Amino acid sequence: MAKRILFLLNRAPYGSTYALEAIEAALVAGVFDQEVSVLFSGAGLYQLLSEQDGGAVGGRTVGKMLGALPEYGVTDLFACGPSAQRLGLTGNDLCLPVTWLDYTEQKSLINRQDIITG
Amino acid sequence: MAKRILFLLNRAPYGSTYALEAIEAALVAGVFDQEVSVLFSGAGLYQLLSEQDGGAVGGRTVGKMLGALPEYGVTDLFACGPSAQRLGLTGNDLCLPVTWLDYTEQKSLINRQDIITG
Amino acid sequence: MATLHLVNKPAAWEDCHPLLDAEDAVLLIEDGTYLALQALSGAALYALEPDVRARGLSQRIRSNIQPASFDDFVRLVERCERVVTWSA
Amino acid sequence: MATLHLVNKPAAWEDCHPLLDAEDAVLLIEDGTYLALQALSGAALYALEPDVRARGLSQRIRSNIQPASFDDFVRLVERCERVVTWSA
Amino acid sequence: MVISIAVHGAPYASAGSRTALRFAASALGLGHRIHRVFFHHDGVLAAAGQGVAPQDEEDLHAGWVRLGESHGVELAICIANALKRGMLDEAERDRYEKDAATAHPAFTVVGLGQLIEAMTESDRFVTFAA
Amino acid sequence: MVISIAVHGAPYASAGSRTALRFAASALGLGHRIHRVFFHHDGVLAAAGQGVAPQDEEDLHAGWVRLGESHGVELAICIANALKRGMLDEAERDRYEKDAATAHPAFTVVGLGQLIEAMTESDRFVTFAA
Repeated sequence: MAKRILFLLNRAPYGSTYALEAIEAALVAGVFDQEVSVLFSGAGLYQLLSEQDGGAVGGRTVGKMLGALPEYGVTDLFACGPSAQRLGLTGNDLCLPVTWLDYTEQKSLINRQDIITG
Repeated sequence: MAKRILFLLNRAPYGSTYALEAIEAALVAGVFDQEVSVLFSGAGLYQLLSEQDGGAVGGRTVGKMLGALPEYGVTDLFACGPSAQRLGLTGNDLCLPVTWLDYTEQKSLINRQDIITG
Repeated sequence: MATLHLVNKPAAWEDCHPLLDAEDAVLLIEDGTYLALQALSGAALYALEPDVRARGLSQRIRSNIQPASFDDFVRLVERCERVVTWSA
Repeated sequence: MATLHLVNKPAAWEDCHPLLDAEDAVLLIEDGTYLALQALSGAALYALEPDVRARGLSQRIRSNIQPASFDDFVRLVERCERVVTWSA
Repeated sequence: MVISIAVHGAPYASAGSRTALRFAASALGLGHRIHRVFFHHDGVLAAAGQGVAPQDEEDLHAGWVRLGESHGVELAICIANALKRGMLDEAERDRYEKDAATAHPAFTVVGLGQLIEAMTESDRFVTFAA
Repeated sequence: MVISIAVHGAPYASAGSRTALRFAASALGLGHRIHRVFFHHDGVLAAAGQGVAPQDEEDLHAGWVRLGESHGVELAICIANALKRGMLDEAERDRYEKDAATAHPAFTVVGLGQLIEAMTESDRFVTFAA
């Protein structure tokens, strides 16, 4: 029986490799037959910024890695609307299409999950 | 020629060993013949809370380690007044006497230093 | 209880708080226990007792926050359907 | 210049900002470069260019913030009398 | 209940590794089964077999080893995260021609698939953040 | 100018180790002398000689070793912080009867006094936080 697994990504990329290593885990989750979704929240929204170039700091480009999520079967990509507003970001700033959720919608997303991790 | 060295301690104790390891460095600085001072700021003020018991999480008690600073010749202990106000702390909450500084006084403390580290 | 929220840093409260349901539980752990000095609300509130004691907070925590042992922590995990961890 | 302030996380601005002198310099590095999206003031403002570029901020940083190479970083350290590092 | 645990932080830079260890011990004491402890990110550093704990601080690494050995709990370190941080078992030491295995043998080096498997095979999954 | 540097963060959990390395290289290129790089807290993990960097990520450890060896820069790891994190040179390996030295020989294990000495002997001291 497939489990509903939510990856809650709320760390900025590049300042540490946490974001990158969490995305690797989400990609692997995608190839298992689970119902995987991702919620970008807080500084995690910066993972989605367009025009990233990880090579400038000697590593991979996080935005590009996120682009592989749909190929791995992870198509439910959500982002926290209030976080975006606080950071001054809109969908035009992002390198991937996401579904914006307000707090009520995020609560119901959380309440549908079996597992939530970061 | 003695240098003026300021340890800027702004991390909470116990959540990591950073605070403890920074205090060890300040103690060593005290035995060198330098002009060492310490400024507690932000969450670093929690290092000074009375009634700590590091044994409850398997380690040393940070407040007790700070008590050794004067024995090591580090007697200039300053704390950020606005931080205390923000955290709801007063001198009565602390295990050591400190000199409270407002922002203007902290600026002039910084401007007197040769070295500032954390 | 629906969801157990673990909060391990004060700054994480900002992200956690808007997503609390009334039937949820919050367990403050590690540096998150400093939040027990503040007026919090939104769910049943607990603070991990050894972390509270280490930091000198035992006499200082707000009365609406209940101390929890590690055994209590396990029981909260049993009783809730899922656990979400908030960090800075 | 008096003091060079290194800021490596957005949350550190809150601690750094009240202690800026007009003759100081601030260099935003690492995740601190996200602050370059905001209206900052208080000192001469720089942002480390490779960190800006990695994060996709090159076209987004405010006009009062100057990009700085690592060589510029070294020159700021030369010109200032001391360096203070602000982290979360 | 079947519980699995993720540990994200390094033993000293984060309190999470210790909190996770105490939680796991209590869960076992209350009759639950720990299916797997998955060490992710800097969490893999708990496996460091060469560490020398200070006399007045708890030896966390030893605590994990004891938990693994006395209760048969699987201590799994993420291979990708472990390799770049220099945590190698004997097989990886040989593969990469390094001079030493650094991970204590109580820990097993596994792929990220084992993180997902831990989620699917457990009733609860608890993440201890850095 | 004589510059010393403190590195507080682990290579992967913090960007500071890489920023410090690039800063040091630029300082040398501009004719300054680096008196000492002092690895403190999790910064000591930069010395890990068994690390295997991913192919698509820069090998920071190798970068530090190159800087030390090609420019004679002293790479000093704090003994107290290194021991508990399992970073041992050959002398500490023997003293604590461990099976392997984990710190690359380009790094020297020193006491905290060398941190203070670096401050007193340098014109500038730059801390790279975690």
